[in-house]
Amino acid sequence: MSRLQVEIAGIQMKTPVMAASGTFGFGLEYGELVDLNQVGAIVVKGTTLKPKPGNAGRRIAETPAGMLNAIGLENPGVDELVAQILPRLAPYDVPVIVNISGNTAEEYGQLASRLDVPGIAALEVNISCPNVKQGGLAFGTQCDSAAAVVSEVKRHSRLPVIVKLSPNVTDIVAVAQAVEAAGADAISLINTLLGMAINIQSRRPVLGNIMGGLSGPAVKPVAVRMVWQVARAVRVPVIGMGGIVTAEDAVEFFLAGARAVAIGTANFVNPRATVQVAEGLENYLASQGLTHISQLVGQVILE
Amino acid sequence: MSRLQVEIAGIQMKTPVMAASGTFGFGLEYGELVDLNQVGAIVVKGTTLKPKPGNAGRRIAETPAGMLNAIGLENPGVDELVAQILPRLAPYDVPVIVNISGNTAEEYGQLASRLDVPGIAALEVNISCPNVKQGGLAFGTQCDSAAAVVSEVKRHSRLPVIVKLSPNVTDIVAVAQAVEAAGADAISLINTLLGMAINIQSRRPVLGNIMGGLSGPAVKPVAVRMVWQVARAVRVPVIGMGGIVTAEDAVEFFLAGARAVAIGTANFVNPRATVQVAEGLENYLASQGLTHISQLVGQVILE
Amino acid sequence: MPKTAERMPITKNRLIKNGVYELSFHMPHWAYDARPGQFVHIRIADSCQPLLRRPFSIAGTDAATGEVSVIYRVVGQGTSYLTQLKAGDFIDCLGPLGRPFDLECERPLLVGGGMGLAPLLFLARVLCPRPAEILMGGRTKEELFWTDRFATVCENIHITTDDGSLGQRGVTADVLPALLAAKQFDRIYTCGPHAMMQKVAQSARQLAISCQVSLEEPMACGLGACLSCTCEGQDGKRRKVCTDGPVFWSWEVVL
Amino acid sequence: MPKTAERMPITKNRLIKNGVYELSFHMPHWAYDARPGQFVHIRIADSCQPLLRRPFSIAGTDAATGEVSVIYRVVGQGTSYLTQLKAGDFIDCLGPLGRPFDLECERPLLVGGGMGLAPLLFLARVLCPRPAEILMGGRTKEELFWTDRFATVCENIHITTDDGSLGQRGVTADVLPALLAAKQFDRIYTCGPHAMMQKVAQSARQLAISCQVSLEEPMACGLGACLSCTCEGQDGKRRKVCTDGPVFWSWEVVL
Ligand SMILES: Cc1cc2nc3c(=O)[nH]c(=O)nc-3n(C[C@H](O)[C@H](O)[C@H](O)COP(=O)(O)OP(=O)(O)OC[C@H]3O[C@@H](n4cnc5c(N)ncnc54)[C@H](O)[C@@H]3O)c2cc1C
Ligand SMILES: Cc1cc2nc3c(=O)[nH]c(=O)nc-3n(C[C@H](O)[C@H](O)[C@H](O)COP(=O)(O)OP(=O)(O)OC[C@H]3O[C@@H](n4cnc5c(N)ncnc54)[C@H](O)[C@@H]3O)c2cc1C
Ligand SMILES: Cc1cc2nc3c(=O)[nH]c(=O)nc-3n(C[C@H](O)[C@H](O)[C@H](O)COP(=O)(O)O)c2cc1C
Ligand SMILES: Cc1cc2nc3c(=O)[nH]c(=O)nc-3n(C[C@H](O)[C@H](O)[C@H](O)COP(=O)(O)O)c2cc1C
Ligand code: FES
Ligand code: FES
Repeated sequence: MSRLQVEIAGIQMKTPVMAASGTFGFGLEYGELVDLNQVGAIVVKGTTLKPKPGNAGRRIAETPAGMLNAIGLENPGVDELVAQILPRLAPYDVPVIVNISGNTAEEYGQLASRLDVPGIAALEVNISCPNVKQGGLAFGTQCDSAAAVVSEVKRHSRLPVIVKLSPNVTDIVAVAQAVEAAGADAISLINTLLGMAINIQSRRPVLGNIMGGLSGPAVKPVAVRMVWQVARAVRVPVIGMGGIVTAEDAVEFFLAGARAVAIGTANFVNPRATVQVAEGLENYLASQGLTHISQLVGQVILE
Repeated sequence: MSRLQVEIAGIQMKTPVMAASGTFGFGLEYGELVDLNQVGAIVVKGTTLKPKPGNAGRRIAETPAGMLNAIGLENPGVDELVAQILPRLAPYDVPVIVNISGNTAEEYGQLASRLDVPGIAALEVNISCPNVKQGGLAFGTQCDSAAAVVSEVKRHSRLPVIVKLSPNVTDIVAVAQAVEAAGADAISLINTLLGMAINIQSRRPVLGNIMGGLSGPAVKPVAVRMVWQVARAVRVPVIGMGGIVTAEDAVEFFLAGARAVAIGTANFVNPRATVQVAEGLENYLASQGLTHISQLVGQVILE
Repeated sequence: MPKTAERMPITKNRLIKNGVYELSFHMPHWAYDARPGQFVHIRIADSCQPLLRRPFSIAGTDAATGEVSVIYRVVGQGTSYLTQLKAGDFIDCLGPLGRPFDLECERPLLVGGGMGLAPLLFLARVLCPRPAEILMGGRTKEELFWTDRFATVCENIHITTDDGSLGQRGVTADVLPALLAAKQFDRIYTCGPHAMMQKVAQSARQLAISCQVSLEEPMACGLGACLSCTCEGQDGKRRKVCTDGPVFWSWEVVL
Repeated sequence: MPKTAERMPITKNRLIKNGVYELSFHMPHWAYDARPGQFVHIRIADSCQPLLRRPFSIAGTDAATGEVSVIYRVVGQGTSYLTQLKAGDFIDCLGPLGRPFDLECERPLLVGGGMGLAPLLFLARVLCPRPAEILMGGRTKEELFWTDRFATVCENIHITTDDGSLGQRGVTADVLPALLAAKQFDRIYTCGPHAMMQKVAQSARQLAISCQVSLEEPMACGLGACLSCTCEGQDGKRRKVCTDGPVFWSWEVVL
């Protein structure tokens, strides 16, 4: 699939179709169903300094063409990731990207230092998780705090740094430009939209955490719009995601300016989505007489 | 249906189920299909000082469980509204609310003065339309400009003033509190989420205006979340909307704190949606042994 | 002719040819009331996928059986779903909607292509026994399965295909001038691809023959409320295709 | 026992009783491999409405015909859609998933209620010819259409109903102590309402009988990747119901 081979901020990928953080575990969980060597890159579950139990109560709810989640960053912590999990991914020929979350800019820096180990292709800095009390979303909605986190991570890491933006902001371009100026090597978006559902029988929020993050096809128009706005405004590569189910969906993101895409919620519906979207892209390129995916990037015609 | 009778900021409504601006025309278009006397209130299409032709090119696109629109506030202007349209609504026993949009705070004031005529129950100040270049969304995303528009309208009108908020903001509560402080008598939300779709055959944006507003069931979780956040933070009544199709959907909004709801996109699918949702609410209240809709308002249980 | 939105029993839904289906449902009022040029707005699914209704021209009515028919081509999600319905299922239709064709003429010419032939079929039936003629264009012979249906209601059928597999090779615009020169038509009705209608309207204007065009725009409400479907009027004012149209006099709108 | 996600032909989908259906599909590998306690994760619609798969316990397999069956109750959108499928249609299933019941016992007691009886039915079949007994509880007689099915695979069936319309009036917990005192069970398996499983696990602990519980949590992936479905472990660590379970030893998890 050389039509699909790309390099994003120094990360070499066989296809530009990645698995989005939190939706593909550590990749291994999907090993029986997908050839992991054919996935563009695996972004593993959001990792924190200490192990986190995540949120109590119900964690997901289905919504029209989407879902809400409030996992709350349950994860075994960076030490277990490095000691136990990364070695199991080593046999695979696939870039592993670690998604990190902290409560303070310093914690992000500490995570970055701790992850200066072999077997990691890049860091994805999650400044946009809506499901934790401190940090997370708060960083991602303010330009200065977002930039501070990015500088701190850059200072502590030699790896490419992808910064993942929150869509829950007035001006996504301003945040993108701020993290670019702070040294981001790539920008990924969108994380989930903050939402809520109420069970009208029990009169309680469906989710234990009251609010959760909306993902899936429902959010695609918002994601395409933000990718388009950001890709025009920054020089670093943009990784687009939000509601991608089919190769056609992915093409929209490339036309809007994404240099790679990630599949999130669709992995739950179709465990082979990452690989099948790549196959579909290959066919689309052939049908359009194109020789490389880069020929689509940002090619939306605006008159 | 006395269980459903409500008063919102002085507007007397037979049911708390309104028709949302831009989705019900001037009401008259639905006259053959719905008994307009049974609709809680009709919020007419966004009105500007001068007639507006709206946007060129394709104006709607369907998306998963939603739609994008970029009508661009096509409307005959306030003079024709007052001279030609309002008199035709006079025979109906239904509150008519006029949704207004201006390019400057002064224009909003002028519109308010011009609408000091009989036959109007309230003004809805649209500071959140994503489909026009000037004004619109820009006002709604900044607390100070939002407040300035509201003060200006209040200064020129004796009618109750509902302020309609944009969901495309980082902090919806801050905007809500700003417009409340500036004198809003009620707050309605949400307007549409800014989105985009690209035709992968033509490689052009599906909408003539490139971006458009996302509405319909897809946005419901975001709407419920914002209504909940705002209703806890302001004292004025909140009118909730965004993706309501059924009475069950509406109940979620009441539990979240809305004192009335509005039906938008669902009118296109089911022209009788406003009346049928009211009927469904009546049944739900009966099934729960409740005697008035107000017993639901804000009753979500948070432990 | 009041509009209604109701669940109606399907009496037939079958493939005619190459992804084109005929769907009929039982609705005696409409079978009696509906006029050529009007359309129905069909709800595809009870769920919100797809969300919006889909507009289809009425292709015929049968006052005796109370049936109303549309002919549709499968182009996307909504029309694919439609094919799964069977006789006996119910379908939620809103209609009859829109301004019908004006019937005041003696010697009409109908010019159509693609699914634009559906409303013209209903029109031709109602124009009977006036000596209507039809000029239809298609890419290939396969697209023109319509000929049988028009045979019983038109005096003459003129055909063009891009590949010459049926009738004259070329497009309708190639044949139109000669046709208009040869006969004294007092009305042209056209429905089909935009470029075709543009040319037809132009020819009509040159010969001062009154002409009606039937337009298509994406629609949400179908009732004149949402302004999704507006097109530009010659007077600079916009028109709603769903209620001011879909049938317009060619001089009313900018094509 | 590798997991697969494939489109499989439905061989049967029929109403058993009051909104409860039995769905079978052809999947010889699973019919051979699947173990009691495991579940399948079914994609309901090709569209994204409803979006997520739905988990159902395997209620039986037939190695001879290659069929795998689930028994489901219609509770919401997904299960309503499921009822519309017919023999011959295809269904996208992911499975077999999850940790099965441990079968190392001599004299098992099964305690179930509601749809929790589905995995126990498969379990009882596989436990044969061991002398299994089952205690089942329901609101009314109508809910306990299961008796016929268990009759052939259990030595004894004990029944409680809330209204006394079948078996003893009351709930399973009322009968359990006497039953456990009367016989020397060396294993209890339980699946059903949470309160029921809590009581069963408590009784088992008191009598030091090993006990397995089968839990339910909303699931997205079913593969241990998304962490939607975790529950609290007795050791303070969380467990994934989809892969660490759904079957747990009662001492592993906080009920
Ligand atoms: C007044 C009118 C009469 C029509 N009569 C017929 C007819 O008799 N037979 C027939 O086959 N088709 C007819 N069409 C076109 C028909 O409505 C579309 O083909 C159909 O809506 C496509 O739906 P889809 O979900 O399969 O396609 P998709 O492409 O998935 O539809 C996506 C969206 O675009 C809209 N859309 C797509 N194509 C068109 C189009 N050509 N015109 C308007 N909206 C469109 C759909 O309604 C939907 O909202 C008519 C359209 C109009 C406006
Ligand atoms: C491991 C496991 C085995 C199961 N086995 C069976 C079985 O054999 N027979 C049977 O009838 N049911 C079984 N269930 C429950 C079944 O999955 C739900 O009834 C079903 O998902 C409801 O879907 P719905 O769309 O009809 O309901 P909705 O209420 O509309 O579903 C909304 C969402 O909530 C989830 N959900 C709703 N109820 C449950 C539930 N009880 N458990 C988990 N998620 C739920 C759905 O999956 C969906 O994502 C099992 C559940 C699990 C976790
Ligand atoms: C269950 C779940 C867990 C997620 N966990 C994380 C996470 O740990 N870190 C992160 O940056 N994003 C997380 N996300 C967001 C996704 O990576 C992705 O940005 C989002 O879901 C939008 O893409 P989609 O619509 O394709 O799912 C999670 C999403 C889901 C649904
Ligand atoms: C076609 C269309 C036109 C609209 N026009 C207006 C408008 O003129 N003024 C306004 O305040 N909101 C307008 N809206 C927003 C709706 O009033 C409503 O806030 C939004 O659609 C969310 O509700 P819904 O999901 O029920 O549609 C429009 C929405 C649609 C779909
Ligand atoms: S479709 Fe709504 S105005 Fe025409
Ligand atoms: S359902 Fe995803 S981890 Fe269990």
